[in-house]
Amino acid sequence: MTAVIKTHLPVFVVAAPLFVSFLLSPMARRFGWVQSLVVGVQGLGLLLAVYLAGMILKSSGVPIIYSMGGWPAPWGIELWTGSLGAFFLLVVAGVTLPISLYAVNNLSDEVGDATRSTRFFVLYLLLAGVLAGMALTNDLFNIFVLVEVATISCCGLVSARRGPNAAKAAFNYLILATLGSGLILGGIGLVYMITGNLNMGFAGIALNGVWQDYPHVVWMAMSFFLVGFGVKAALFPLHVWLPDAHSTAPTPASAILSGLAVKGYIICLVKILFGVFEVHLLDVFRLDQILVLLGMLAILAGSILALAQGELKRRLAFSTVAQVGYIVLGFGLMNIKGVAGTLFYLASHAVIKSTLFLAAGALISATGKTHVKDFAGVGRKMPITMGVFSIASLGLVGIPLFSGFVGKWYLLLGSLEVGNLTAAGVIGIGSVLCAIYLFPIIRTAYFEPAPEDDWQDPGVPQRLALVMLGIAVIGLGVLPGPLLQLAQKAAADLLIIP
Amino acid sequence: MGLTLADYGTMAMLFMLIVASLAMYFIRDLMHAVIVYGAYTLVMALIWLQMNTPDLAITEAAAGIGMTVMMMVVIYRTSRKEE
Amino acid sequence: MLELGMALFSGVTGALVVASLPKATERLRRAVVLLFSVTGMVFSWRVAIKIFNGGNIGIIAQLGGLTWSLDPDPLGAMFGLIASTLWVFAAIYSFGYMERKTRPQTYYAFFLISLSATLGVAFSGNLLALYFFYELLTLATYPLVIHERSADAVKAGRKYIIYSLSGAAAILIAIVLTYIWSGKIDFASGPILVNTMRPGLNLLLALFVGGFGVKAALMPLHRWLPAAMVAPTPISALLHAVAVVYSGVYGILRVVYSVFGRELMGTLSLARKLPWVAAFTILVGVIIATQQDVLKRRLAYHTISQLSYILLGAFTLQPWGLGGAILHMISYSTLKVTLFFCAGIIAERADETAVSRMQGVGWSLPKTMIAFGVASLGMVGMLPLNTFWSKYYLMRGGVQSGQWSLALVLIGSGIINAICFLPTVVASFQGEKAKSSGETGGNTMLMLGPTLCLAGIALLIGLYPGIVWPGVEAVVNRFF
Amino acid sequence: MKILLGKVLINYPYFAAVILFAIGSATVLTRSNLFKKLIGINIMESAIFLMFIAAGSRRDGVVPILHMDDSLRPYINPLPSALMLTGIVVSVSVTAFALALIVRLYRFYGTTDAKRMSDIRNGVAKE
Repeated sequence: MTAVIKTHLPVFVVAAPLFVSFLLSPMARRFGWVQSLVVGVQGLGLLLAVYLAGMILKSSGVPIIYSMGGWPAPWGIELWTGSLGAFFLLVVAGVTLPISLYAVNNLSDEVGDATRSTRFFVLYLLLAGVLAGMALTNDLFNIFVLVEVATISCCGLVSARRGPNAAKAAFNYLILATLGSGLILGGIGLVYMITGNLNMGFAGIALNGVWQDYPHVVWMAMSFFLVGFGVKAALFPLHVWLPDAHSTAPTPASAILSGLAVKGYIICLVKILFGVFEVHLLDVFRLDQILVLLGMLAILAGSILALAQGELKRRLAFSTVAQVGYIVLGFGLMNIKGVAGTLFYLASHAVIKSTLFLAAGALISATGKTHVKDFAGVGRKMPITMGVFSIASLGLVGIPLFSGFVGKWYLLLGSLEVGNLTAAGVIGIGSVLCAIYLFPIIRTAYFEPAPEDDWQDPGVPQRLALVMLGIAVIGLGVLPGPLLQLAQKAAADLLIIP
Repeated sequence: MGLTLADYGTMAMLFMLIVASLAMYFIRDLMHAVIVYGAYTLVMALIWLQMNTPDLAITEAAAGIGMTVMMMVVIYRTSRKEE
Repeated sequence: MLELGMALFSGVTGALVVASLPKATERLRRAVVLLFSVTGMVFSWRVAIKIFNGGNIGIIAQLGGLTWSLDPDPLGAMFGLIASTLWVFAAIYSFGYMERKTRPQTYYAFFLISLSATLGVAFSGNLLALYFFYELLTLATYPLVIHERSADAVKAGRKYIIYSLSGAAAILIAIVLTYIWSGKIDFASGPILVNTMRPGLNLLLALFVGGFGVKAALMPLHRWLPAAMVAPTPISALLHAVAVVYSGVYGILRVVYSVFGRELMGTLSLARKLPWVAAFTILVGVIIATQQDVLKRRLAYHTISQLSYILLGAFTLQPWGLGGAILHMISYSTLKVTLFFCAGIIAERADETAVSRMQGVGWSLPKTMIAFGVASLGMVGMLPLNTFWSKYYLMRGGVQSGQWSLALVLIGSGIINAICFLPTVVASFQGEKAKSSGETGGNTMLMLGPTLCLAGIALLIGLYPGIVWPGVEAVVNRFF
Repeated sequence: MKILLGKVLINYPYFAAVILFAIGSATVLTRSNLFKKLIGINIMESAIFLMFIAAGSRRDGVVPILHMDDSLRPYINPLPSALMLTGIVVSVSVTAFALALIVRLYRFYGTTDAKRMSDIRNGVAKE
């Protein structure tokens, strides 16, 4: 029995949230059940993800391959739990659990009554399941389907709030994201045309033999993927939808959108780039340099735009644009330290940005204010919220012993190892800009006199979620051990270094 | 291999698609544009048939009609003119 | 081991205690602050004595996948000793100064955290630990800079944080480069880059010196320092004349002697230009200082100039130069803190901050102005005071390195220093007795005591330079 | 030149797909009416389907259904059509969702034009 469960573990991790999400709708009347079911599924997911990651680490990266329906690879669809998959699965599970905990009993003022909140949870679980699927899938067309489902559930989450702004943001996002999916599908089509395979491993092998006959097609496919996923992951010039969408969404939705959804698309892009085209083709087509360049642009532009924002959530949203730049830059470095660093940075940013958004949401709903200058004295009245916010800010800036530093350290190692001093400089400037746009919030919160209003920390589940995430920010910085190891393993696998 | 008569038929239909899409770009009356869209999906379905994928043709026809009707209903309930 | 831990953590522990005390207990709070500053001082003295006698104390920790080590050598021990000793004086002075100021709890908490951060910088045994404590020092001193909460203070704080973090970013990049090129980052086993001959070393040196130069107020990276003078006076005295700026200076000394090593430095083209950057800062800083009318701003520019004395000594790469630099670190800090303390008393008691309106202040605040006069003479480099010796060794260092003109720069700077301060002292004893609340009563003794004490120490070291010589010798022997 | 023209002619579905894709994305990006954007998205997607199907079809192939008589004749690749079926379904759901959003936006703004909406939001008076 246990053996059966063990073999079906990967598909269970993906399918469980999806399955449960469809169960939720009829249960809307018993909203308490809905909530406990959601948290329970997420908790189970975290346990399984830890178990899978442990298995991968113990076997030092031997992948667990699961063929759907028992059909072997070129014909059937595979779930490939490699080091990268296990890594991202762990990140997804680790971040979705606190976010769903935060959402418990807290949606009524942002989303509405039990029915609407249940719908929110349906979409939320759908997104969580799809992200897990993105971590494990090894099939190009599956990626398209997952990306589409993710897009629609993201749009649903963005539009979950009443009011025109949410609908407008969701529509803009939908249009641009569908444009992106179109490009992705086009890219998949081009790869399929020249390789005849949709399984990424087989497509990669086939492409290796034939790419010299179709250099233009390969080039086109690469740029389709880059632009398509770039739109969805809000890579700098294509980020226009992100600030509106992430700042108008309800708090838990902003957290998962900024913290995880964006990274899901990046992981898909990386899987395709490194899994299908593989390192030497990326080298031939100079994609590494393009990625580094795009990353640097995103860091600078995102940070400067974030500086210009007065609204707290918009500032955080633009900060995501900048952080996506770090991640893309790291993948462009194409050495083991850079890629491992960027994977770790991805994980730490997932934790940090969800923390920031959750804390910001708590601040906004407690004070009813949105501008960064309005939070004078909050630090004393809401010590937990603001404390966690400060920890996360320090982490994002990259103060040593916070999780952001480990990622930045390896990013710097990677970029200087390839002799790219400019990239290192931009990473440094990015941290300084990050401090400039985050520290004033902390300063007003702690060092300015508070008004007389009665502001309070949010309820118990919300506090628990915030504290969990805050501990994770510090914990990853002090003891990154296993996660860093997994990231290094994943980097070695991506770069095909034994 | 040269082009057969069937190819010329497909070409003509593709040309119709292009004309239809251009028309949708330019027509100001949304209801008219959506009607053109209905025609577009119909031609698309015929092309799928021509390309030996009848399953797709059936789906496209059904989905196209469905979408056209949905759009018509929504346009009827909102605003008809493009500004 | 124990000494190191006690010295390092006394500040943070004290800060936690202060933060958890109820707001009204001012006396108890002072007792706690004093207790923990003294603990910090005592244990850093013990560390220093052990190190100067050739002992070895080290802690290594594996955190965040990286190695952090605390392993003071004579240079670090010397810095820790200077800083922690002055901390006690500043603490006592603060008790007087903060009497009528608001938010003492925040002030003392961050005051004590800064002590820990400074000692961490001093005792760090590898570049990563140095970087960590350097960042921590920036963050811990930021609330002190903006303590007044005025618009000016916030602006100054913003400037301070931007400058410092930019410098830190440059340092981080430089550390990573060092690590990639040499594979190690700890100071204990001789200069890190000693066998690394490659292009780009000049760039690395520029990154390091630029990064630490921000805190060391090397021109043109000095702009934050005059702005930061909006902080309370004990903070200006302690942090912006000694602890924070010395952490930058100390970083540069480390880079020159522990990262590059003097042999390698001798071969770099940039290293030959650095003494001139320092000389430029010395002269321009003090010239700008003479133009300032606000006393604290004058002192700030004067700090900028004096810090480069130390750097100049270090950049000569000669034993005499380094000895002079260390000696100047000791003697300058005592005198400068005295000057700042006097400025604080003048501002507090006579309500006067402008140099041009000092007439008669000397009659109403005689002890203060005498201390001020003594410190001014010291800044010029007059004989009975300790700076005479440090300047003497600095000049010898300059001559030893074959650059006579550096010695001339020091002489010239001494003359401008005289123009900068002595007329003020003379003017304060002219004319009518100025209006003031006098030197007696209330909190005055708490402020005047440390001031006179420090002036006395400066005089003592000037008369018997032998008492600090073992420490200086230990540092010089470490590197030569 | 003639060879090139021949290549273009023989691969005509791809070129039609590219043209349709261009028109579709132009509609999305330049028309400010939300319905037009939606139609543009659909045109674009169908262009990609066209490309996929063209890649799978062959000139002399038959429908991949098992016949007793002529099972030796080559049949077209059934995989793309199966995949594009999914694609069509996805595009239908996207359209439905977008229409729901349009209805909601119309309720607030009284228009379906993106430019007018942002004008209203920014407080610019109606003409």
